Amino acid sequence: MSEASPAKAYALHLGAIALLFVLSFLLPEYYHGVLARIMVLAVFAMGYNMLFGYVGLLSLGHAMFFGAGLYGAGLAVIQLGWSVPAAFGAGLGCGAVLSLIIGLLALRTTGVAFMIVTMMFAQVFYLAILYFAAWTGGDQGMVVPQPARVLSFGATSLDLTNPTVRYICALSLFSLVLLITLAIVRSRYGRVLVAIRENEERTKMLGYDTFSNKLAAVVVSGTICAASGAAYALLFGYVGSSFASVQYSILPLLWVLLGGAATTLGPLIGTLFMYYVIDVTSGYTSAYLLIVGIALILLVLFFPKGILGSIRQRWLGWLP
Amino acid sequence: MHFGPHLLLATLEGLVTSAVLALTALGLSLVFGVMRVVNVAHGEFFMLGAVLAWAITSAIGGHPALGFLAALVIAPLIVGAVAVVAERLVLRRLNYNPEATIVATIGMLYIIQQLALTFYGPEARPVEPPFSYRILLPWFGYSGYKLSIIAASAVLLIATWLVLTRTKIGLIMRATQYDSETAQAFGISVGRVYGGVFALGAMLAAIAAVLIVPISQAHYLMGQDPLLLSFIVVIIGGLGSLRGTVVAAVLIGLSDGIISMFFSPTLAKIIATLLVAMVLVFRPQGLFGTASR
Amino acid sequence: MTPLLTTKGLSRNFGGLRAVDSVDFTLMPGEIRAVIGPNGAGKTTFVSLVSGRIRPSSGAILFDGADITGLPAYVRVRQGIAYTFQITSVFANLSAYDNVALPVQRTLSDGRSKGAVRAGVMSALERTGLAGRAHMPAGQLSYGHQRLLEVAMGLALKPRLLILDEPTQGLADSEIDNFVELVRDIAKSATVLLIEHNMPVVMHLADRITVFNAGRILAEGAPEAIRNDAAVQDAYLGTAP
Amino acid sequence: MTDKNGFFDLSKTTLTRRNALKGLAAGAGLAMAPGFVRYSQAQSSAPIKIGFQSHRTGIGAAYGRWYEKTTAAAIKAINAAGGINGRQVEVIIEDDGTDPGRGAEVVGKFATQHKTDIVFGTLFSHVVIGSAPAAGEAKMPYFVVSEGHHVASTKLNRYVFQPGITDVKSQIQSMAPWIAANAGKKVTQIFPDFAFGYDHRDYLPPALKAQGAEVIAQIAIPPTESSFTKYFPQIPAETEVIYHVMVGPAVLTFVKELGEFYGSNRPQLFGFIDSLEATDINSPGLEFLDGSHFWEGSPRYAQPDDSAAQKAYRAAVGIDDNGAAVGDPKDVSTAAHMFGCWETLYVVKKAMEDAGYKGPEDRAKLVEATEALKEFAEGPEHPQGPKTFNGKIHQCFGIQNISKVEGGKLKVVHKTKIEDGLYEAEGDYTTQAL
Repeated sequence: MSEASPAKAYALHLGAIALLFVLSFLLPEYYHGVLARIMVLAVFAMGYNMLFGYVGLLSLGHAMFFGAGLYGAGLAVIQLGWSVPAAFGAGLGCGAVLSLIIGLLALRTTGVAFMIVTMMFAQVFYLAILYFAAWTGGDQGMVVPQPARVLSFGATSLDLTNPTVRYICALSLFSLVLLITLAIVRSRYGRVLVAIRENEERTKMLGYDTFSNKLAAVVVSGTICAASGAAYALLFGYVGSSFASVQYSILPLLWVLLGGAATTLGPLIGTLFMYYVIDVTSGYTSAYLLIVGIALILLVLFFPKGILGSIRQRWLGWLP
Repeated sequence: MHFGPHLLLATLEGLVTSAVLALTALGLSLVFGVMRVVNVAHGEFFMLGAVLAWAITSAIGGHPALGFLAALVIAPLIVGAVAVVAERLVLRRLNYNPEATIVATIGMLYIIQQLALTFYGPEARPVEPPFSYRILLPWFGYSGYKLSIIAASAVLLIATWLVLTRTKIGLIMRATQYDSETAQAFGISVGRVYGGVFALGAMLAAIAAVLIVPISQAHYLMGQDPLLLSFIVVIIGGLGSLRGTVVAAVLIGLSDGIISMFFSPTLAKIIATLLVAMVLVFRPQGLFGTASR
Repeated sequence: MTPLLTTKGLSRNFGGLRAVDSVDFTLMPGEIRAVIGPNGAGKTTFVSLVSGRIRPSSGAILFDGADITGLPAYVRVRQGIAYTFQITSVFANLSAYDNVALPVQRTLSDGRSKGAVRAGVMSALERTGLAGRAHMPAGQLSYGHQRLLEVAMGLALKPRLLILDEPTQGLADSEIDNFVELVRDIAKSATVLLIEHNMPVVMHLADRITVFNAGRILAEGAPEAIRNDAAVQDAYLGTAP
Repeated sequence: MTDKNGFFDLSKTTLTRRNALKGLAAGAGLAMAPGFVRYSQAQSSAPIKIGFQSHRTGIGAAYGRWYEKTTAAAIKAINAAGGINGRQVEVIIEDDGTDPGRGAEVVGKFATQHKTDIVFGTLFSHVVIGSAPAAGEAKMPYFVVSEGHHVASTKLNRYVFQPGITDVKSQIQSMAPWIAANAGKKVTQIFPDFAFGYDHRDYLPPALKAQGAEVIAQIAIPPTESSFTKYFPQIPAETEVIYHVMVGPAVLTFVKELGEFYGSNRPQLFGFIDSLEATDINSPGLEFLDGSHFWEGSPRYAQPDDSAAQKAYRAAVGIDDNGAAVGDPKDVSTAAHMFGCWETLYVVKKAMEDAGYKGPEDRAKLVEATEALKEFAEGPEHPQGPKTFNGKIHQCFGIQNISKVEGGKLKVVHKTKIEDGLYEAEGDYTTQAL
């Protein structure tokens, strides 16, 4: 947060992006595919972190923003036959509009009421997907047809179902959002957001319109989550209501807490960690939820600031 | 069916829902009111109560009422014990920090759910009602047991209310809720009160589950809906307000029954959820609560 | 000359209690005004009404001739009413630098250059003697330094009216002397409204003194006059321990 | 309480990865024995790997367990008879949590980490639809046992097949003649308010109309509902048949409340057994179903006229005459659907043999060989009955059973013909590129 070591922070983030790029050539096929998916989901977590980590607003309804991107992009392709970039834009637009509306309403509440209100709006969104099954495919969801998932630039076209293309697309989105997050966090606006988290009343008395600042944060957060959802629909070809269910509102919270709230790279680390905990333990026992549950409890007991948060606290104070 | 009888039926159904909801939500409300802990695992305590009721009734056999009564006593005790252990091992060490306890109770949710799946299984299993008397109305038949749930719940709610307002335990709990530091200064063991409240909250959920399980089977995923509804009831009713919780439960239960008369059910749920959300947005302190935080 | 701040019939009820009871108050530009009174007299409620942290039950507030009664707190801050809290409420997890940067970055008219923020922050920190501790988390500063940081944040807002709510509470005597100097310095560029219990400080600093009791203005005048006012003595002696 | 989910069974089942590895090691030991086989055979005798996408957790867990049991039995039988193309078959199980997102990840894991030859076994529609893109992109043949209409709708892709169980559209269509002729002409439908229910909502009315009967009311109930009485007043008084499909754990409540509502004076009841799979028909509260009728894919209870193949199949899977696990009468199977796992695996065996399948490089050939299949004769490989297969829409069509609840058992009273369930193809997968 402070003025110190901007160079170090940027170097670290560019290094992380470079590492992910190099990994695309080195990783075995399976991990290559997994990492592409994780990068997309990590964007979801980064969007969540924007609001939860930096502004301190705990939402239990972010699945609706992911869902807005997912369905906005998916329906644009399936029902309207839009091209991939246009559909991605539609997904972002849906997320931005929805988050603006939700922000205007939900930000009238605070604390536990904010949690519950966001959860209820997300539930309405989820039920609406089921209700309009004729367009959305209801609980079964829909497949985005493989031939439509092509990114064309004039004569050349990129097949988004190709693993390498998909990895690069996922990495591009991830990098972009990571750098945006870093820029916001280091900006004056980021400083205001943290001030609101620390003491909203005091921030008001410094002349800040905290409502507008929080609203902007909800929109940024919701739009980032929608970007993740839109990318998920276009890169992985499935649009389904389970992604808008309560479970997918809790997941980004867990990823962020695991990786470290209010750390820029924490969401990626948390998503990665959680994926592999499930992937590995489910190979040994069908009772992997037990292990996830125990892991969560141990985490809050012994590493309440998450992986990166604990590292920052103990060793690397300059981590953004 | 004509409108009148239809409305009567919807009201009866709504009241059964309300009765169970009031008990479950009261448990959640107590825990939140006194401890300021949002217990996401509350629905799993509910589920655990139902699953244990199945286990106890099938172990005892004989007349269904025998097993049921045993379950009504034993299941809440076991669930309460589980809650005490969870409180000691986890929540207390977290110092009841609001955010940390949310994550921890999500962890508990996963653990309890998985243990139920592992040891109880994925099937829905029925428990026989203690008696099966069908009340024959001119237009339709209705389960006598369902009506008894409403009565049982009312009795339990009144009992809880008496304990909270007329006994020393209740006084201690209210004192702790009002100001835990001062309570400590007056020699109240806040830790013990918290343990007791957490157990009591879980036990209320378990009792509600034992009551409902003869009409809706035990299943390892049954905890989610009561959890969401209880949250809504607690918030609408105003945090920590017993009367508000009960009134909100009746309101939500009845509206659930009656709105479904007029709209397609999914649409009815959308409308009901949206309405409740709007109440929260424009009256964050709940319908009956004083300022909440 | 237009008064900087005027209140007309300003009242605020908490339940049945009238914490502030139809107060008519006027403050001229450039003044250092002290507000004194026994505990529970309504001083903090009064300045909270002025700063916009709480809404009045009735009455009006005029700032520089304009009615600001309906404006939210943050707008009043932007118009030049700064408030420093009675209970220290700096951002404990942020560095002292960031604490001051928050008000500075908002008041900058050019708003763009990083150098401007830096210069603004450092000048406010230097005025309060905290420049050497710029990168310490505010929560790790000593209590006296936190009070000074609070003032630095108020200063950085470039206020026309600076409200200081019991600024010397909990400070050591040596710190108090520096503090008095600081307030005099501030008063060159801003009007100061000071709630204070420490009588020597009040007598030393204030141009005029307003005495509150039971939500009303009991007396108002120059320090000497107040010192000799029988009613004031009654109020104080009646409640003093 | 017994261990129903197989958590501690893990070491006992023959299907876990660890045991498969043990088997591999033993095989390798044999291969190295002097003079036993030449090394070139080591490659071709490596087992064929089938990735089993199983619902071990989540809402589908009750089915997942029985799908695993049936699959284990079929693989045991296939391996005992010499495997496929002379190679043993190994099954690798991954849990998809009955979640489409995880389902797609699991298909990816099979394709790129386990490098299985095919993926198999998914039941729940949303998981199938969620996983299909991953299968198509990996060019991984994906054999589902879901009974959904999604495969035959040709909205998925060329790599997805459903050759072991008739789809729900066909099932519904073939029920209509019997309902109209035997149960009644005025039908009220009660179905869950999600996709599985919509198939019934959309396909039954035209099918009944063709038989001179009609649907007079359709009542959709949200899948999360746990109490149903409040919907019953919407059932018109002139209803002759209540056609009910209630998937989910709340079905017992549904039946019990229907009983309380109507008492003995009820309309005819016709339902899909999906609701009561893995549930004892003699559970308290289900007495009300006595005398009502159900669709069954494969009969749960042993019938007097069971073929030898059916008897052998039941013995192999380990279910008794009441359709419960041998030795545990309370552990009721999902008999109406799980036969599909058995039959699908035999279709895979046949197609692999037709294609001369050697390894993943032959997957396209396997797809074409499967599409070339026309019919499956009743027998040990297809104990449920004969089937035809439409290679253009990747869907099989078989006979259906209508069973009556009588004396606490389900007794088959009617078997439909394959022709009853045939419909116009909605598309053609074979035109898609491989």
